[in-house]
Amino acid sequence: MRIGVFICQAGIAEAKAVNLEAVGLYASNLPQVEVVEVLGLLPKVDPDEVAKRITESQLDRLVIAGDSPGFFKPAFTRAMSLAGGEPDEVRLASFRQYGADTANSTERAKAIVACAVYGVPFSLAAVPAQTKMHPASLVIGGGIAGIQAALEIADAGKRVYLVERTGTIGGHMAMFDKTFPTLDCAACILTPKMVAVGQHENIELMTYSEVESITGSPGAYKATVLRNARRVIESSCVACAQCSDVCPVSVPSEFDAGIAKRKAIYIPFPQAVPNAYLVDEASCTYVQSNGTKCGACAKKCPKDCIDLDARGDVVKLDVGSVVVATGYGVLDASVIEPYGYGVHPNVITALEFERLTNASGPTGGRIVTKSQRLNKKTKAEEWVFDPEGAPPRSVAIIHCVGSRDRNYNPYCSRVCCMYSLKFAHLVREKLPDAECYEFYIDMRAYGKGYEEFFQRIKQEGTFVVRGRSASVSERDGRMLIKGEDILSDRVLEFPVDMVLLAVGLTPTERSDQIAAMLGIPRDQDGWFTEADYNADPTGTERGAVYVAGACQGPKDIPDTVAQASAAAGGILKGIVSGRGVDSLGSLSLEEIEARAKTLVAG
Amino acid sequence: MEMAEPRIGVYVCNCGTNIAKVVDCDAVAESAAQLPGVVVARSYKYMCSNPGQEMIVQDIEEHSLERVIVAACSPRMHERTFRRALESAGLNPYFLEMANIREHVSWVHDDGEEATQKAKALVHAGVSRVARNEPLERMSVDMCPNTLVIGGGIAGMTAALEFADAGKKAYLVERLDHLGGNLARVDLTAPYLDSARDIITDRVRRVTESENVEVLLDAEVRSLEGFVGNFKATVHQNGRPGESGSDVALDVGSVVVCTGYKEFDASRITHYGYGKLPNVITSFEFERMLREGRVETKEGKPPQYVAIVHCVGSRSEEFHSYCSRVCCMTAIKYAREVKSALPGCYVSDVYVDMHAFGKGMEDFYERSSELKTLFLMYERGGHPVIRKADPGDDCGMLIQVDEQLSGEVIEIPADLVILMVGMEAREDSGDVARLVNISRDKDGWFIESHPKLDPVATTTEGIFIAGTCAAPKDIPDTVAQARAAAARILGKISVGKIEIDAVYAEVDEDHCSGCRICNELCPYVAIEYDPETKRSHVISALCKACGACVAACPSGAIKARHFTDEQIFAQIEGVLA
Amino acid sequence: MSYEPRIVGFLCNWCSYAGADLAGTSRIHYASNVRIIRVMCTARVDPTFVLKALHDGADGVLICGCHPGDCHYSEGNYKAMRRYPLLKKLLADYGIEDERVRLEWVSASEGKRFADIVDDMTERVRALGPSHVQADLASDMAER
Amino acid sequence: MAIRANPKLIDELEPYGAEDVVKCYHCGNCSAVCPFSEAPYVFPRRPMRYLQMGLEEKLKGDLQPWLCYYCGECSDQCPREAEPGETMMSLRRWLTSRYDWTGISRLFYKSWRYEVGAVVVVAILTIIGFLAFGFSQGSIDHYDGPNAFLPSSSIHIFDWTLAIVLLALLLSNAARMWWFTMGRDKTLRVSVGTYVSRAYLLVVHFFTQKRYSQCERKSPWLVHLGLMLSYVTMLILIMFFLAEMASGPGVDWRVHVFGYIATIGLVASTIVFLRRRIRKSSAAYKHSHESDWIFLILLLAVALTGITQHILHRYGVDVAANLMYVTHLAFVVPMLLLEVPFSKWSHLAYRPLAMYFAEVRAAGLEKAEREAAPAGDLQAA
Repeated sequence: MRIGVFICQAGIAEAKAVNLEAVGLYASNLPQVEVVEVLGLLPKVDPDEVAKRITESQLDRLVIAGDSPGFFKPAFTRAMSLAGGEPDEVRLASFRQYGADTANSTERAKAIVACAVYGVPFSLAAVPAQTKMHPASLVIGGGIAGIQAALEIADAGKRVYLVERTGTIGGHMAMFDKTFPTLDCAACILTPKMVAVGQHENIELMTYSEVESITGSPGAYKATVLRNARRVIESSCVACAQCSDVCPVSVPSEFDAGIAKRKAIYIPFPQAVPNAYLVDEASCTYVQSNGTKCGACAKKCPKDCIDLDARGDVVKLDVGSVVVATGYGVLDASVIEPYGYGVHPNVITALEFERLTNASGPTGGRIVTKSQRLNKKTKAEEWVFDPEGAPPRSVAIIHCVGSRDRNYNPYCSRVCCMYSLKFAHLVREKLPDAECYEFYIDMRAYGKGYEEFFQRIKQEGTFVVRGRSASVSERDGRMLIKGEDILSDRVLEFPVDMVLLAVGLTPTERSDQIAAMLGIPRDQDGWFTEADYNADPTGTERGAVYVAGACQGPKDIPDTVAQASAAAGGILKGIVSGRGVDSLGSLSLEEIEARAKTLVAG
Repeated sequence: MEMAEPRIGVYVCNCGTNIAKVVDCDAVAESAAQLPGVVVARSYKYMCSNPGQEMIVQDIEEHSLERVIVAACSPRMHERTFRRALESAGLNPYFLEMANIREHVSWVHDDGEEATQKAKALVHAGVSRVARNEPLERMSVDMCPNTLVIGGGIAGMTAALEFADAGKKAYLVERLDHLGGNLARVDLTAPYLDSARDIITDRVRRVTESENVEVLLDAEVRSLEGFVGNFKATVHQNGRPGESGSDVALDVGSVVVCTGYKEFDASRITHYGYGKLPNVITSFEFERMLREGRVETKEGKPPQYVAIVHCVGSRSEEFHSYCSRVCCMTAIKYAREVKSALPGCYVSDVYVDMHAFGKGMEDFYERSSELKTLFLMYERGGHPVIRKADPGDDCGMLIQVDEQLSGEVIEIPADLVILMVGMEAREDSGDVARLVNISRDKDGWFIESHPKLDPVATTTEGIFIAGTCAAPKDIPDTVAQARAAAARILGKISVGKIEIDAVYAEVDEDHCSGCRICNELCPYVAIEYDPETKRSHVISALCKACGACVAACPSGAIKARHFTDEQIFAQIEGVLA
Repeated sequence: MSYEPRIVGFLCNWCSYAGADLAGTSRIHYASNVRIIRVMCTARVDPTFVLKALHDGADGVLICGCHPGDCHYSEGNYKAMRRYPLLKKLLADYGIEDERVRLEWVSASEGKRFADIVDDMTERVRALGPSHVQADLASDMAER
Repeated sequence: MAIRANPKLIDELEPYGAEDVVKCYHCGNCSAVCPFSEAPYVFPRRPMRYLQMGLEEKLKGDLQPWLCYYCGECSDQCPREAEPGETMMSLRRWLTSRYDWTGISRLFYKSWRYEVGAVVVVAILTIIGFLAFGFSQGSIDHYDGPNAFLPSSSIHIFDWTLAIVLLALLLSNAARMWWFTMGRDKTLRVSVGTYVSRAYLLVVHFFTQKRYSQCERKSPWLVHLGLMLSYVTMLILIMFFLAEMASGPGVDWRVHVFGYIATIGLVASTIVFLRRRIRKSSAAYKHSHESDWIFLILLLAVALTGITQHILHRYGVDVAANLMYVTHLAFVVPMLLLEVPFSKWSHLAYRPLAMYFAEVRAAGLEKAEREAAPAGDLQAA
């Protein structure tokens, strides 16, 4: 067999580090390789010329190597058929697909090329050695992904450490009101799972904690977890709220997306798990004053379970596998000047609206516009959501806020279209007389029952306007929204009472540290990179380390849950068989090439 | 009828002052002491605290209590705690009743008098109910470690391999004589244009080489009996032409259904002229062209103009109302591939909404527009119309589009038209559903037990669905689902048993008239009708104890354990006493 | 002292009971007239429960379940919904006022809603005055 | 009847500077931020769409590219970096080449080599011509007076002939423009009255460019206005007061006071524009087409040679002055002969015309609408 290797880069963000010349040189020394051409970045591949090349050197297999060689494959396949060769013998050596965007990318690239030359899928040849598998697992992140993964493993009778940065599990989903497209309430379906986690004998829940470091090797990791001082004894707190009643400090509540206040000693929300209070040292007078001031809560607590002087401590865990389920952050809408978030009172973000419309939110689920009131402390006028405030007569929802936009996030955030439609439904349901407008570019209703939901929303009388609205300004107290109505070819400019920004998802600010800590790569947008986009969407470059949910890329709840279970599955098969596999990085080029050889033989 | 009142202990928790500051706990305890059967009644600061639980355990021994009432917070918070306490004292945990006098009383009422009255009533209810509580034992059935996977596509093979890697047996049943499913017909995958062939080769090879996977090609599941953990499946394997097939009997604990989808039949849409115009082809036909490296018209010429039409059979009132989820990206992929195979070719892409929602997709979309792909938007429901070109034209066909972004009705030239045919449920999905006892939605897709939090399980315990048989899906999501399903099953396998909650429904066959009303009612098909005895009975392993059947049984033959009529009647009497 | 109606409440375990708990944790105050009995699902609420309650002297009966579509058992609340009208007809025949028996949907996040429903129902039933069922029963007894 | 889309047009427009238009995914942001975009002229998205789809006739009949002053707001905010502003600019170039019936303009825009080549050729011919003329009838060491090398009287005649030629070209192109955008549109019914009543706009827009002032940043407008007015002043001086200008060495302040101011304006504004283009200071100056450079450089060369020639003459260095005069003309002639009808300069004529036509058109549409039913609002839509 005579083989030709063509190296061409498509310029896909990753896999830049690969030294193409070196790979080319290596390829030329592989058996049966007759031709090696390094064509470089985005070459113009002319099928006819390649066909000539094939006939000249009587090639019967072509290997296209590069970050995404598929981008050029059709040209080569055509060339092959023009030259009367076997089109099936055009093989791909994709650096990106098989993770040549990591440490020694060139070596990996060589291995990938070798496999393609031998005509063996890399994934089949590059199987790392087996390792012993410690039966306990670590789940990082207590959102729905983390909860699902933890329960999945724990229900199998295996030990799980669930580490959550905040004071409660539940993540973003706990903040939501309804979930699209079925509109069942998030709390109804989530809280039972949270309680299950809290009461599960196989789950050790570590809230208000952070994973500091992970050492060791696949199957035998050592995790160091920093347990921040909660300053309230979890086991004995009965969540009676007497402490927070006497706490003089009040700061914006994270759980309420800042539209309501909480105390310095607080419980994130009534159904929090663990159902215990915690002290936010950043705002606690006692802590800030090094114990010289306040301390009212400790005195008040009927169970004396508040220890304001408590210190955080560090625990070391032995685990076999890790699930990263750290979720997402949201883009700071104020960076998009034209929308005037933070400038105009009634321009609010999606999360703020979730809390506003949530029955357990600050307004008890009444959708109201902000009203002005005097802050007694600062003596300044401030805009707040008052349960008795005036409901909006018209609401505009702007899609793709910071998404699909080269100036902010180039990617699509996947969930905004649907939750925006959900918002429209909630507005129309609670305020039947209110007008509701959706400004969108493409309505991405792709999931099961989504398209039907979209049609239903339109029938409910929500006006959908194709065209991303450009700006929001203020005119006599109302929000003046301006945008092109593409389908009727005109620029609309009209006042509404409230503007909802469907803000896009971003990687969490800690994701770079986590990636570094675990040695898993991130893509150009900062999302964790999976082992193989298609074949292994939850595995990673590192053995026995899995990603699940939105930390791998924006995702809705069903897809997140499926991924979480999938990740758990990866772990369970390791524990059940007692054998895990080492990291891909542990394999040497020689090993992979050798295995590829044997596979061809076999 | 009179029954001997068991010895009952009542414990009223003050929860510090949470309950006590409104409810007069001592008074509640005293009044409880007067109730029939109550031998001890105490009020204590924190029942949940260790001393509190200790107190209960001691009393059980000293006063040989048989039943316990704890009046405290919501059972959702501490029922487990106190049940454990009872168990540690050797008492059946179901002899515990809790009266929720915190969340439902002290925290919601301020009038001490009323609150105390209500608390008393709730405690009374507890007392009279608990007297009728029965000792319940948690049962468990064995879990057969083998799994049946129906469908040899990417989903099925992935699932099977999960079991194999875990060292567990999987039977992979494929209707056709080869594995790979629809993905085997694809050349490259969107959005990174990875080789589908490599994915399949890898899977097929590992499946066939694994000793833990038994592949049954050219075979169909004929019957499935039993319930979770203990299914008996009969698989019919067709013999080679001439030979008669053979039936294989399999014992499996669970079933993963991965029967996939079939593509929409484009000839159903007349104005696209599929089947009449030779150069109007479907996406799968185009995939073949790509695989063979012959992107050309029927006349054998490379096309100068290629047009791609989206949403063929999808997002339409006449055909399928749903979105097929993968076509947009596949279309973009084609645009890209055409430009690669035929650099001089002009590609127009006729779409409705561009669903580039996943990782790497928006970027892929943008790159393809940089390749001068002409994107034309038509209105949902307003189909483009394809016709033969006029003699003078430099193209074979003309597509008329009411183009939304320009508001113009335009005609675009085309020599080759690719119809992005959507996914639809396979015609035999109904049979499969009946076979494994799961339900389908209006479009024929299998229904998951919960669309969000349980996307791979079904309402039938032990039966799981993965991939495109549940709804259109791309490869990563399919693979994730297949693994999710496997995870569920591996979990049960590793436990080895299936714990059955002690709370479930029972049919008293002496009273059952065999009317079968309950059979239809049960959402978990947990009630079986036995034609011999002409009686129905509940498969406890499947029952989730909702009690729908109990309330519906005309002859009162069904009993909800731990929620019997007597118990609830007693509770009613209690609250009203 | 004014007349205080006695109302029996049947709450489903998954949504409404949790909702009532939330009312508690959120310290939302409401009338103390409802006595709550927990059932797994509104589908378990046998019409005889309602009759029993009324027979034993309840002035009203409140049944709360998950919102349609939210049922933990996917369709239990629909079964309750179908049963309810028949029950109401029956009660009407007995001459029991319509407002004494009520079916409501309360989700786990609707503590406030639960409180409002209880208050509202209490007022309505109070307005109706005591249920005549027991009186009737007594007179029936006397006649025999 | 459906219009035929032409996927190839996009290729044809690339040399005119419309490379990025393909990226546009039609979010409509540009049309909404554009200060000039208002019914019935909603742009730049719509013209971009026509371009993507290759609706050549629609584009030819479109006035909107001329209504854009390229303030760059749209390009700054475009989520796909599709450069709407630059696309409109390219369209203006393309339209110029379409209005021009000679086809010369098309050549110039397709490749800068043609334009530069043409400039050089014309320049050389000019030099030869004037030297020959000069030597034939005057003496190189006389700038003015009876046997001047290039007597103002003859130059005056030359200027006017040139002017007439140019005017003819411009008018014929303008006529084509009118036909494409107004005349051939059967649906459009506009009375001569409307044309007449709106005619004043032509003058207003030409001399004030008041629409340009609606951009957020005012400086481009001011500089552009400065350049334009200086240019016009110079033109008038040359066309009507050439004798006064040429006579020397004494300075005739009645005309020169204008001359000096105009010169300063001309040089200053040209330099400002050049600097901005070099520094790519804002969206509008990011992409400079060759034609932009050629125009500015010619302009500057004309001004500078003019100044030197003037100084030399004033100081009585007549030989040098004469030679410099020829050089000056070597720049002036191509500048006028090529730029005015075929390239960048022509927008000075087309833009005010477009505004005028646009107003007339709008008036026509309005009338038509008033006759028809009033348009439904969004609710109805």
